[in-house]
Amino acid sequence: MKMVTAVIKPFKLDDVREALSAIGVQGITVSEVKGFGRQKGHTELYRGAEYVVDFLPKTKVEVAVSDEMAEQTIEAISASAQTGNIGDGKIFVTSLEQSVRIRTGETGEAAL
Amino acid sequence: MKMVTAVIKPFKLDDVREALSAIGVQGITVSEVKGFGRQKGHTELYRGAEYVVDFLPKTKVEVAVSDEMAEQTIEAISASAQTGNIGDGKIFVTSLEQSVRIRTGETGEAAL
Amino acid sequence: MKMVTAVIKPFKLDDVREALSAIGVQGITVSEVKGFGRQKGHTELYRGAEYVVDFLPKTKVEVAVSDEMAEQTIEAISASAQTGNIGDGKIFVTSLEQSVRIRTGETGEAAL
Amino acid sequence: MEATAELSYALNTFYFLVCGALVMWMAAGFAMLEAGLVRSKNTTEILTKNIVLFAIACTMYMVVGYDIMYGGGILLDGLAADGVAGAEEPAGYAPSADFYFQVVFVATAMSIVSGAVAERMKLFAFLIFAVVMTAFIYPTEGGWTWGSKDVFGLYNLGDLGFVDFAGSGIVHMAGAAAGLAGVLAIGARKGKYGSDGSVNAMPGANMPLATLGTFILWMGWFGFNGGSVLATATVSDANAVAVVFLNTNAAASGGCIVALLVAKAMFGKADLTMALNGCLAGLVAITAGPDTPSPLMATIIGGLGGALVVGSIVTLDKLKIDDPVGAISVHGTVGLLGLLAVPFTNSDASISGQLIGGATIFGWVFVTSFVTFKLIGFVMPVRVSDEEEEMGSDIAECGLEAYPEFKA
Amino acid sequence: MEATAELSYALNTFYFLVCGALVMWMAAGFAMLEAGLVRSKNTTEILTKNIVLFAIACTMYMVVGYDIMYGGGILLDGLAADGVAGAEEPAGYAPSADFYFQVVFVATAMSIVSGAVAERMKLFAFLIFAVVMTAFIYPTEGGWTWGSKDVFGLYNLGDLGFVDFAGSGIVHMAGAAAGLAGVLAIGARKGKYGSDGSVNAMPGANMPLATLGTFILWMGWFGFNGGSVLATATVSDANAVAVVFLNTNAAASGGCIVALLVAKAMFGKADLTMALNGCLAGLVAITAGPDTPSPLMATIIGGLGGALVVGSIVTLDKLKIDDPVGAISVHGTVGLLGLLAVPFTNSDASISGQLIGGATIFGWVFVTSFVTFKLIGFVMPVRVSDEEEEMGSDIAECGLEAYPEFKA
Amino acid sequence: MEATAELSYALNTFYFLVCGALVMWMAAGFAMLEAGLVRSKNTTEILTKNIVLFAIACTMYMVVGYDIMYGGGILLDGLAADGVAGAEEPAGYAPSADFYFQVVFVATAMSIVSGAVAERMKLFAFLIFAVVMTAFIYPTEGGWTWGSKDVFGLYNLGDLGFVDFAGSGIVHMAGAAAGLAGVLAIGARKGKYGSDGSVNAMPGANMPLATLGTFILWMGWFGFNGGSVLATATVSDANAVAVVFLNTNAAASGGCIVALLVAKAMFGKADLTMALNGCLAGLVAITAGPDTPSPLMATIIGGLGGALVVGSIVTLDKLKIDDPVGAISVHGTVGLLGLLAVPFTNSDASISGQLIGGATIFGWVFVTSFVTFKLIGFVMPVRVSDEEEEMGSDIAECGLEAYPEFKA
Ligand SMILES: Nc1ncnc2c1ncn2[C@@H]1O[C@H](COP(=O)(O)OP(=O)(O)O)[C@@H](O)[C@H]1O
Ligand SMILES: Nc1ncnc2c1ncn2[C@@H]1O[C@H](COP(=O)(O)OP(=O)(O)O)[C@@H](O)[C@H]1O
Ligand SMILES: Nc1ncnc2c1ncn2[C@@H]1O[C@H](COP(=O)(O)OP(=O)(O)O)[C@@H](O)[C@H]1O
Repeated sequence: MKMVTAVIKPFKLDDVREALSAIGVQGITVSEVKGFGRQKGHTELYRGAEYVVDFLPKTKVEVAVSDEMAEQTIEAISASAQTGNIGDGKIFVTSLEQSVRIRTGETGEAAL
Repeated sequence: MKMVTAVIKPFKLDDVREALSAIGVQGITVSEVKGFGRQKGHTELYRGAEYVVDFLPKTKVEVAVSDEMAEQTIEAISASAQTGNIGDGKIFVTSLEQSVRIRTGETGEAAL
Repeated sequence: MKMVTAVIKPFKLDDVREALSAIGVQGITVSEVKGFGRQKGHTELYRGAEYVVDFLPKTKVEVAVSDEMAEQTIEAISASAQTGNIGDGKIFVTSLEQSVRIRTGETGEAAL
Repeated sequence: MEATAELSYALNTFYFLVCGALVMWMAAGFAMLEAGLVRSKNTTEILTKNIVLFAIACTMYMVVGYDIMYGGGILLDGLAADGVAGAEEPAGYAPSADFYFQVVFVATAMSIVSGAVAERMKLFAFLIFAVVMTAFIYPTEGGWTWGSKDVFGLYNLGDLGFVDFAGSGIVHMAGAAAGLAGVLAIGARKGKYGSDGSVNAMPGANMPLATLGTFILWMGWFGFNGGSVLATATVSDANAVAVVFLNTNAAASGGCIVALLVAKAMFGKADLTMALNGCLAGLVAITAGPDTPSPLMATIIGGLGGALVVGSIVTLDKLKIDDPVGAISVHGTVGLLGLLAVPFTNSDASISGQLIGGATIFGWVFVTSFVTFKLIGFVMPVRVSDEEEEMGSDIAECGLEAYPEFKA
Repeated sequence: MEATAELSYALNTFYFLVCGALVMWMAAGFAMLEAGLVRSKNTTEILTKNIVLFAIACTMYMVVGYDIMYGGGILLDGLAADGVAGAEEPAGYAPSADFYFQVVFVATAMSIVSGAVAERMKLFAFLIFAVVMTAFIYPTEGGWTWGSKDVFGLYNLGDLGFVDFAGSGIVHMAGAAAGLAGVLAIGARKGKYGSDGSVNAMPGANMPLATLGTFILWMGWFGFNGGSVLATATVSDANAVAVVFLNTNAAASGGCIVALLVAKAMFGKADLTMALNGCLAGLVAITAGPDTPSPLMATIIGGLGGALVVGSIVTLDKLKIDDPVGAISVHGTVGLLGLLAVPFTNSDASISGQLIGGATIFGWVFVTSFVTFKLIGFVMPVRVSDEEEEMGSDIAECGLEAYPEFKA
Repeated sequence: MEATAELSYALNTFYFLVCGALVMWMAAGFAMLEAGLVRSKNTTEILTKNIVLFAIACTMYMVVGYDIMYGGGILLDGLAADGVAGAEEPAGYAPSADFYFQVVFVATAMSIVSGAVAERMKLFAFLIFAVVMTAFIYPTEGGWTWGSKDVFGLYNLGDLGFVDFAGSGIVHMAGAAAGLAGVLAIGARKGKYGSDGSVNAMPGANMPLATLGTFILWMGWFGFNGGSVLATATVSDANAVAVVFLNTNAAASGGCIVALLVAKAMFGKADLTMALNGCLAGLVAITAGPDTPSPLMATIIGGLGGALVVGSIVTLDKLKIDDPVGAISVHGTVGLLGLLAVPFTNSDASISGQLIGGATIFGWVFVTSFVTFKLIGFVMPVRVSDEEEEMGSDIAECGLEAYPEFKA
């Protein structure tokens, strides 16, 4: 199994969720993160003093999928999260050794 | 070493923490996430307009443990986080190549 | 490639970001987490009733790097996040199988 | 002047000032209500609009507005040189107090607009509109009504049996007409209406603020209606003021309860924002005639307002008229109801007079406002860009988030 | 009526209306205080309760409450047909102003209840209780005290030396008694008390709101106590009103300082919520007799209230009486203190009279409230389900979170 | 006393009490403004400071302050035994009302200090400073000015042509002088100024609160300036009060608009916090002479204040004088402007008199405050430790976060 983690632009979340549902992904976990990358933050002025808002708001999407589904998942996210502008984000894939559904105790792909 | 990541119902956090302490886990890292899965969100009405609250609040617990402890850890989380109802969450296990305690520079299992 | 994940004290974030920039890291993803470890929380009193604030605020920093950069990255984080006091945090390293830059579709180290 | 006349003058003046301070306080109410009902990314900007529009209203009404409406001279120079009343004939109260009481009404009308166009209208375009509205549009129709002037020299509303005690139409519906013009000129918020006809909820970010704003408005309204008796130093005036306070309170209560129940029946939930709008609807409904109904009648008029406002909000959404805080419904739809309710308890008013008056006010304000929005649009953008709208106008226009620390 | 009598009537009426508006403003204070001291998941619901209970109180007191307490007729029809006083004999002020001033007191008593039962009582069950409390329970005991009626035809509290100037007992302790009945009828919040006897803190979500609420209450209390002189148009009345303002302020200050110091001594921290409760305790403590003490004495009475409230809050928690905002301690325990303090500075009052009066009020309100809660319980659930409590009553009852965007 | 004199006495007293209640309300304004402009980790503590300093001011001014400033005896025992005026000679209003009106001014001066030293001064050290300031420092200079006493027996400010109608200098600049002394005694917040001369922005956590605070202050200022006419029961007094209300409002409006525009020109953004400071600057600027200017002139004076405050805030930051809420600029820099503006519209005032008066007040308050801060420093820490500052004074001093649930 694979854990596919994507860091995307927040307003793309709905599109990504729909794209993943469309290919049969049944669960995802989402969190709010801040990203620092090529896309630069903006400078704000507060009472005359400048400050740089370095980190931009991003959304992290984590999806555990079977090995076969991994490629499709990556493509679905790529396609749905893309705007073509800097800061679209990244997808990271790691190997998932085990997964458990707490409710039933099922393990492996059955638990996804 | 293994990184055990569990997505659980928020109100189960205290139980999980106690179960982990009981088996000797010394550290955990927790974050607030939103989950989308078989358990469906609810529909709200605001000034006559419906909106679906798709994502449900969940808590993510990350625990780095030695290989020997991994199975016990999974069991402790499973047992303590279970309500038997849909949405109880998942446990994901990945392999951990290295760990470092920043304060001392210790590495490996000594750092956990 | 490696995914280097560090849990650090929040006020060290700027130092860590600068240290990482200095060695050429181009992107990082940051989130707010709560940590439970050897460093103990504090007890608060509210209207005469005690309550323990168990979890301490920590910041999680995730950096995807090439295999060659991994060691350097760990050292940079260790050095910049250290205060020598308990609760300085941990660094965890996992293997990263794939990475994709959503904007361009580049993969592997080119995507970092 | 003899001692009792002096005292009467002093008491009336003090009464005006206290009532005026309460109406000024309504500006804070609108600011809090609107700040609570927009999304957090547009909060700093709506706060900025609210406090600056108040400042603009006070300034422009002093410069020309009061003169257009009641005379008194540009920059109030018709008031005696020291800024107070000439003493030739014993006036009933200080002219400065009258100005002070009138000026806060202008600001109220203008505050209504900011809510309707919230979350998408450019800050400076809005402020320019505020200049025109408070210097010219409102004073003109105010002159036709409270100023007793003929409408374009054609007809006189007072003669036709138009009665609007404290301004359901003159202030509230006028504000709503301008707001409606703004909404039609700049369109709905992005994403509010789906192409499939769906209406997307965009919940307000801060319910305690919205509730606080409503309580402030409720309190301030005692000054708004109570001060509109225009004198209090005799038994009959004092009685009238007391009745107005009582009825104002009763109508707000009626509006609150009915709106809560109607919303519960329609949506299955006790929708706080509808209850808040219900309070305000009750207040708007009674404002045209708080002096004549019995307490029960006032409660019922308020209750009708509360029922109407819920229906109006839902209906405007069906028509894709996007009003984030419900200002057009509360002040416009219910403002008209308020006008039409007067003849039932006050024989000085006629249904036809109320209809003609309402149409005159609405037509004038709507048309001039719409033209003004369009004219401003030739000079500068009146609407934020798509990107700014997504990012929020706080960052885009004010460079400052309302709650910079709470965003994850 | 001669000119000075007219002016006196007008000034008294205006004074009543201003004081009444200040008391009305206390409703906002309670709403903010309670919204700040509950957890955020129960905030929308407590706001809804607070604004709707105010509306209900105003309506029910008009329908029958005022008549039960003072006469005047169902729906106030005993006031002259135009809603104002009959003119046969020169009254001292407008009857409508008197009603307006009285009605906001009812709402105050009712606001106290919402805090005590916060975070677990069902919204509609609460609102039905509000109907009974404001139409019947409060007016009945108000009739025995300020209305000078015999208690069930048996004894007369005034004759026994009972003095409660502005309502430490009649309003505040009455509200607390109903709140206590509610708490006993529906129990503590889930998780508040551990099976091992531990008390779990449930910190309020928003300290600025709680502080704002306290400032609002402090301000409104000038109307509450100051208006209770009931006239201001003579030198002696004016002096009395001024003394009451001064002493009210002094007592609040004393309560604040002492509560802060006591909390610091007991808990080692400067507990803001205790300082806030201390202000309110000082205000409640002086309310039964703000006209007679010296400024120093008023400060001391307030300070005693501030000390007592801290002890009372801790003690109630030991008794597992769960009162999220401290309403029972602030208004009940300290309300009784206020009654007992009167004889020390006012010879019209006797300790026995105060005790009998306090017991009468408490007994009546507690018993009737408890019965009412139970009766409502036969018809509908009075307490949210476990699941609703976990989820928060905002979602469960109002379908709307108070801060929908800030939750992670 | 004859009937009209009684009525005049009563009306004046009531006017004082209403104005005093409005000034008391300013305490809430300062609390909200400061709570909105600090970072959330220091919010509970600043709220605690604000409400407790008000309580301390009221208590200490009663104990000795009023006596130092105007006589009247320790603990006000010079007021007749029943706490009200002796009746031998007909005073114009109730002495207790005078005290009540004066006491809230002390609290205003003290509130200014809390903002300047926010986010780093220890709570109890601050409260001890509040005791000294309100018992001694402020009453002494208040005695030299409004109390007409000679300055150390050397010269009399009134004789030199010093005029400060409602306290631009006596209250506002005095508060700012104490605040400046505090800032110099305890230093800037950690991280505010980089070693490279950079100024780091530390955005306030809650813009709606800051805006609400400003609206509250604006409203309360009508009492502050309006009440300072000191009587209202004649035609000329009533006119004066009305003019003061009008001009106060005009100046706030001018300050708001100009500050917004200046900030926009300087920073390219519509900086809400500057607009808010601009309103307050307009109010401070007019406070020394709201009775004499024309409405236009008042707007201009306010506008000058609004421009000056933006420049002052930026300049103080360059000088590394760290004032989180801009209190020193709003009340100090602009307070001086207010004093200097008086001679242009009021021939009773002279530039030299204003300068000497301003210097006297500033010198006295600054020096005594600085010494007091240092003396307190011998007994207890006046500044939080580095660790406490990092953690936030809410946890460190109050054991309670302002928004315990919203932190991730
Ligand atoms: N090496 C990295 N490790 C972890 N996260 C990264 C890394 N590089 C980029 N990111 C995340 O991806 C986001 C987008 O990256 P950025 O360089 O701004 O643009 P792009 O995705 O177009 O290359 C960043 O804000 C950050 O959250
Ligand atoms: N494939 C997945 N990848 C990542 N997270 C998942 C996945 N499936 C479920 N989750 C997480 O687990 C939570 C619970 O899953 P859900 O399907 O609702 O119920 P259950 O755990 O009973 O199967 C989800 O809300 C989501 O956060
Ligand atoms: N085994 C672990 N798994 C996951 N996170 C851990 C683990 N141990 C510690 N942490 C994280 O590291 C933080 C610091 O650890 P702690 O034991 O307090 O101090 P130190 O880093 O000095 O050993 C914790 O707050 C927690 O977030």
